[in-house]
Amino acid sequence: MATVVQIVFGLIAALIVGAAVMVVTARNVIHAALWLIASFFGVAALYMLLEAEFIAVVQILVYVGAIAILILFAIMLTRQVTGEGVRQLTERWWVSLLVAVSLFAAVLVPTLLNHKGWNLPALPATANATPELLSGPAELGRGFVYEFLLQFQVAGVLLTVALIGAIVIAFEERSRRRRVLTLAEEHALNQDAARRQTAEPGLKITAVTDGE
Amino acid sequence: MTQAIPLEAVLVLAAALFCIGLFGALSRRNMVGVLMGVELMLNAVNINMVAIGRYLEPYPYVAGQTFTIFIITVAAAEAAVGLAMIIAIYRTWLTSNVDSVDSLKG
Amino acid sequence: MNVPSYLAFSPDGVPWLTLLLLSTLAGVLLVGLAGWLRLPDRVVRLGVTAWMGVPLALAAVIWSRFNPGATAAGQGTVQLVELIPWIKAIHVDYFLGVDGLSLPLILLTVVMAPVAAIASWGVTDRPKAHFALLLVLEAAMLGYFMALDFFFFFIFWEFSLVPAFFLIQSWGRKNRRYAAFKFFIYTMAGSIGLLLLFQVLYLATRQAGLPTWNLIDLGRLGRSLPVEGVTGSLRDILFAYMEKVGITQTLGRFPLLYTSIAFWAIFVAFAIKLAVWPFHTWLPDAYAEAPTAGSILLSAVMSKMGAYGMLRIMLPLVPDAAQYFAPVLGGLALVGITAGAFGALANTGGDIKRLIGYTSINHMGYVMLAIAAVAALPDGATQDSRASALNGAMMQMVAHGLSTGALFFLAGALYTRTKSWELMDFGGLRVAAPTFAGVMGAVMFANLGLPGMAGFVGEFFIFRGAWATLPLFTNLAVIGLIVTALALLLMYQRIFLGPLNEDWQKIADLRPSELWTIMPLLALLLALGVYPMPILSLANATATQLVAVFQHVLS
Amino acid sequence: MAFFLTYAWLIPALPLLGCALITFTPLRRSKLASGWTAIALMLCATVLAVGLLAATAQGLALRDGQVVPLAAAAGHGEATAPATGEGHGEATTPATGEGHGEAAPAEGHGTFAFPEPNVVQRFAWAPIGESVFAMGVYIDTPVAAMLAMVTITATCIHLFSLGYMAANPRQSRFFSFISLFTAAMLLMTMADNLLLFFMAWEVMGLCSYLLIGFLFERPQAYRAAVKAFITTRIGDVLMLLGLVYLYTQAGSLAFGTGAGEIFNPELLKRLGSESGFFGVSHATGIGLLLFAGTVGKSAQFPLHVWLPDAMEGPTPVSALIHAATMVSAGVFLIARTFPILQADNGTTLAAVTLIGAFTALFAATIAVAQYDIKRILAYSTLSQLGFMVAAIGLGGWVAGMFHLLTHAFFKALLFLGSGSIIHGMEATPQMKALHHQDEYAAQQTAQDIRNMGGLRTRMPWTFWTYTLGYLALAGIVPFAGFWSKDEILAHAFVGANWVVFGVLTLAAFLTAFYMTRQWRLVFFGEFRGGQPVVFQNPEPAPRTAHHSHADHHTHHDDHHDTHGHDDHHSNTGPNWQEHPSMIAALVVLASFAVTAGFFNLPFAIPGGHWLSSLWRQEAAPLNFIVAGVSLLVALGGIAAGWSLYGGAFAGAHDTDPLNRQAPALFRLLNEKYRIDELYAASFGRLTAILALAWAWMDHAILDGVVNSIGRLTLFIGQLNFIVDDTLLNDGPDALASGTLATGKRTRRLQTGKAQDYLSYVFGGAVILALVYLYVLK
Repeated sequence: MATVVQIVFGLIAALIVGAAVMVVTARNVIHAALWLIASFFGVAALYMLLEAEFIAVVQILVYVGAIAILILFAIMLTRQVTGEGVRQLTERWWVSLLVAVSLFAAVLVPTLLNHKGWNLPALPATANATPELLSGPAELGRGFVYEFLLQFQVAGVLLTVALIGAIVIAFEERSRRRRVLTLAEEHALNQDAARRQTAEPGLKITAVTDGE
Repeated sequence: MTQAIPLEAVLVLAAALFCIGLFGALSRRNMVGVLMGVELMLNAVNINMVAIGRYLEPYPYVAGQTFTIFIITVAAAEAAVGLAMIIAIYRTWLTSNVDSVDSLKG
Repeated sequence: MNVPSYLAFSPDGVPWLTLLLLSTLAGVLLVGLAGWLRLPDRVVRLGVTAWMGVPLALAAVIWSRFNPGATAAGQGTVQLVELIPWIKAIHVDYFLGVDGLSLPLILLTVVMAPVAAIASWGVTDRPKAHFALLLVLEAAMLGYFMALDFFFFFIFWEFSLVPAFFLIQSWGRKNRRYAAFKFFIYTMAGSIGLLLLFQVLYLATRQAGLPTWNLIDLGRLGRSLPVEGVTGSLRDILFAYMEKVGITQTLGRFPLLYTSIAFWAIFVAFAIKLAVWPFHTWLPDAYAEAPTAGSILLSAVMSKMGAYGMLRIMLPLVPDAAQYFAPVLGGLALVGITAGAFGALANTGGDIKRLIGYTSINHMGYVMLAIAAVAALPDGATQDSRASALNGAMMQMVAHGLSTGALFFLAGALYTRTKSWELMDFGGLRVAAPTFAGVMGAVMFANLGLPGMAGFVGEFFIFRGAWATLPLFTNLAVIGLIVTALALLLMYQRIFLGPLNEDWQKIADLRPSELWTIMPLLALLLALGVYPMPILSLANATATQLVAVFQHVLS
Repeated sequence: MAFFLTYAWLIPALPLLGCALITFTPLRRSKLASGWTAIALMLCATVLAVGLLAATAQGLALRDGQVVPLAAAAGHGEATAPATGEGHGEATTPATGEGHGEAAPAEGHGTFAFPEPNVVQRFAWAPIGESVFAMGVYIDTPVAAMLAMVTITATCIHLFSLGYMAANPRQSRFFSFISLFTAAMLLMTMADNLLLFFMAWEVMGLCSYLLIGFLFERPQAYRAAVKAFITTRIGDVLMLLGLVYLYTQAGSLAFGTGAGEIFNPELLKRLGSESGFFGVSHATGIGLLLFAGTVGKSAQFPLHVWLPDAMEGPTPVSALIHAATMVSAGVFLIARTFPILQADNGTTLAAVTLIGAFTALFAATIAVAQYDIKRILAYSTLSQLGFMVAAIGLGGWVAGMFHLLTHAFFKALLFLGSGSIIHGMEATPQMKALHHQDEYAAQQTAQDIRNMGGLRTRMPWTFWTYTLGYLALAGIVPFAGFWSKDEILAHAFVGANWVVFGVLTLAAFLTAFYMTRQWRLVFFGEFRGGQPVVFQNPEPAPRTAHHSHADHHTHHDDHHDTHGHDDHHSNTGPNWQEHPSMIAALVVLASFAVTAGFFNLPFAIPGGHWLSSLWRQEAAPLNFIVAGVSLLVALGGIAAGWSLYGGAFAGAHDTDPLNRQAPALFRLLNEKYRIDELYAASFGRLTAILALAWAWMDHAILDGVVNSIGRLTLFIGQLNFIVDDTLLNDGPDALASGTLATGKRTRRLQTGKAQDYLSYVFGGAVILALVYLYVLK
């Protein structure tokens, strides 16, 4: 039983890590998003393994169902999908790598060095008694309305604010919204932007707004 | 399963996920890629929450999961706002690359 | 607090000195406000000039509140005192006050500042900043003359450099950077010794039981006058501290040695400002390169800061060393007098501002001679003769401030007409500009010490006092009177006499605004030359008390 | 009478008021108004001065605001002032040795004393320590006499200037200056202490500068002005030192014999006995320093060079300042401080005599060989001043003062006469023609006596008045100069100072000789101005556009040009017209030249010894031997001059008879012994070299030191840099540039990219983690 669990855990871990690595390295952003979904599924599976079924379900609903889809939409909207031949990482990606690896090492090394036996909780005294009920949505729901009521409310407010904020930010200004650009205009605009970009790398905000 | 897998293993997995996400957030040029890296990091945190709640908390161990829910909520909000911003930035700068946006440069 | 008898608070309780100081700073704020409101430069020009009437009026009030004859406990009473503890940890007080040594110079400052402002009316490059700097400079100089706590004294001393530096550096002539840096570095370098010395004095007085920066108390200690809370003279206190620190074991147990070191630290700091001979080379550069307003304030007031420092600090604090080294000071003064005179003569074919600068060195040499004469050994000298030298020095400072300021003003006015500083470019301007020539002639004669003008009174009393103690130097110093006169006459001749230079056929005569700026100065010079009582009676009581200590052999 | 005593201070105040009115009010726009204002005020001052003289002659004095007879005043003051005893003793004791025989100073009688002051008014002027310096007026009979003389001559000269300066566009300024001058001279005369005396003295020097340089377009004029100012200032600063010395010793500068005043007998005794520097007694030191002032102001020998050059000023200036008043102020100074000079048993007075007598002869010899009418008079003035100085040095106080008064009148007369002559000469066609080429040369040519001749008939008023002045100066019997010069010679004779007597007699002979030469050449013979000896101007003035413009017009226009030349003739009538105001002045002065000698006739008749008794001094009786010698010498000089120049100079270009006989000597005299050149080559060059040396020292040495300190610092900095990069500490510049460089490097961290910032955050977190985990534990 334990071995099976360990094998399953290994597979899940491999899925999560592998998918995550692909997310950060994939040249195509769409692919990266798809790998991200895979990674989310792996995490959901891990939750199942950790006996948190509700969270697992929420994970799939929210992350895969909402966030990942949202990301895909965003990718579509920004229209820089392909990215083949275009650098996907920044110039100084090695610095980031160094930081990430050293952070990982800084966590891993003391963990490996300092552990005094693996941290396995002792079996409950009533080992073979009826297993305890797993904490389910009921306990969670009770927690939300008693213990964490305030936080729950705040989270709700936060979501509302984020919703409104997202709308405000993403909305085009009124003047622009009135006037839908024709394809020709949009093409010209892009050409212009491209020319500017070549002429003056590191485009400045003022340049574009002035140009319009 | 708590007898089969030590807590440290889960935590190391979470740390690995976090670091990968960090790398992604730090080095992807595409803003959406950055956002994805951030989501990975948040997931790593969620794993930590759930695992520690599961292993170390006494019985109904709902606190860890509750926090996870909150984090997911925040992550959703963050993703929504972040993507909105990406679109807004794209609209003005005609780019979705992070390193093109350096008006803070000294 | 138990107030000693030699301090007198404002009789009506109004902090007039603080008001005077703040009025100039308020002017700076007003200029800032004008900049914010984008008022036209013309408004700022007139406004600043008019505003300088406020310090003038306040100074007049202070003069009326001042009792010139008051003395107490062996010194002139310090009046209109404001004494508030400031930084208690190191016993710094906010301590302002005036006595006979500072009040004439305060009056001089408030009179010359508007002249400098009027001289800057032609400034077109960042005029608001220029006028603001003038006000800041006025504030610093006034603060310097009023502060009686070394802490504030030194702050104002150094702070006055900043506006002066920027005035020279931003509005000066071609070589202004060199001049500004030379001026700044020279003065800064000189005051390091002063600063260190006062740290030591503070520690020494702390050891003696009265940690203080109070210049009045330190001066009283230096002259062995009683000060509440401590016994012994400053010389003993300093020596005891040196002994405690252990320096006496290496340098020897000679109290005079330590006061001598203190003396030189003080002397060098102030001698640079006063442009005493080997430290004078910054002066022609600074005066020549500065804008007109800068030249006026530098020559009229800032050089007096050095002499005032000597009177306020050097003579009272270390009278024994001052007495010991008085012949050296006299020698330096003599060389300075000669150097200034001949330097001016060497410039009669060159730059008018350099020439005036060199005459300033010469005139300040007389002040130095007076200070040396005050301190020199009592070789048949009476207290009256020493007081005479000191009175003469005060008079000379006021007169030189007025006349040199006026000369620089007129030189600036000449420049605005001709765009030239070279004496050789002029000639015969008296034909085209008779009023200008007349006024400049009068100012020039005032400057070279014509009797009937204030400068002569100063020179006469200096010579009278100096003869009693330093007859040889006094004898030789008169060479300066002749050569300076020659240099100034040649200057006048080059500009105004002879056939009219073709280039200046249409030169404008003195405008009414310029005329009425100079006229008050000339009137003052003449009035003080004919009847010097107003200034001399201010200084006399304090001076007489100050010189009393030198009537004894001190070392 | 009380009025004259109480308001004596008005005498200098009135001319000063005139100066202020002319300078500061619209009066200055009108030549006539300003001139008459000045003259009117001068007339008032003259009335006051003469009234004051009358009051003092009656022995009236002012004590505590009350007018009292002087004897009573003396008695009144006996209780308070010890001075009165001295005053009495002088009046009663006939022991004053100056008049009688042996050289008084050498014998050290020292009993000379001033008469009691009639008016002393003082006010506190400056506080000096515990004491107070007082200023005020001090009037006794010599002062009153001086005041009368100065006001009378000054009024005449004002009057003369009204005509003489009429053509000058700056005439009102001229009046302002001479009014100021007169005020200063009067103030000096009545000063109650040496400081006030000195102040007024210097103001006179200023006026002298201004008036010599009045025609400031001419290089010669302003150069002479500077020369005069500086040369007299050399004497003045020495005098200032004398003042300071005296002040230090006496504790006061106030005239008077009371305690704490400078003529206090005890003080004088102490000054004479104690020795100061170089073993010389205080009195000698002070006396010589004060006398240096006289040497400068009265143009005595080593400092005489300025006075002839001062003739560049307008002629009334020469008359007023450089003949009658200012130059004699030097004599007045030694007369005023006579008790101090006398206090050292003769050393100082011997020096005074020496200088005076030498100058008298020296200047007379130069005058013999000059051609410029004003310069001859200038050297004559030098010579006569030498007489006065020598007289005072011999102890002949009355003689010196008497000669001062008489000389002022007749020398002013002579100068004004010469002015009138020049005025006439300039109006001749030849001079006018020359004027348009070079006005300075024209003026100099017009002053050349070789170009004159025969003016006796052309300018009768001038001729007669000039002749009176000439006779007075030559020392012919009834005229003023005879009496006063005779007294001086008598002092030398009676004192058995044979050398001095001989020198002065020779000088008197030469005086008569050169004056005859001048008089003969100017007024007799044929007019030689037709073919004049033209003055060669070494530096002709540049021709301005304005001037050449004026050349195309009539002479009228020329009067309005601003090139200032005083001597321009304004009327276009016939030549040789004499202006009424000029004639009036000449006549008044001529009358004094004739009669001034009668004020102190050496006879015991009513009115004889009037000045001596007025001044309470011993009267010198007439010494017939001396009088005879004096007259003989004068007549001899006249005869020699008349015979030598009787037939000479048929034309202007002829050679001077003296030149024919002793060319080398004549040349030397004509070039004034080349003293100017000597001074220029010695002192002038020395001053220039010193100026350059000091300038060089500033630039090369002191700035060099400063700069090399800077360079040394730099070198040490570089050494540091080489030894150790990290010790790079090359002054604030290096610090600043280092900061800047660091900033530039650091600035690159600030990429503006959010990701970079984030990596810093996490990099920092890693480092912190490591620190906490492994370093801090």
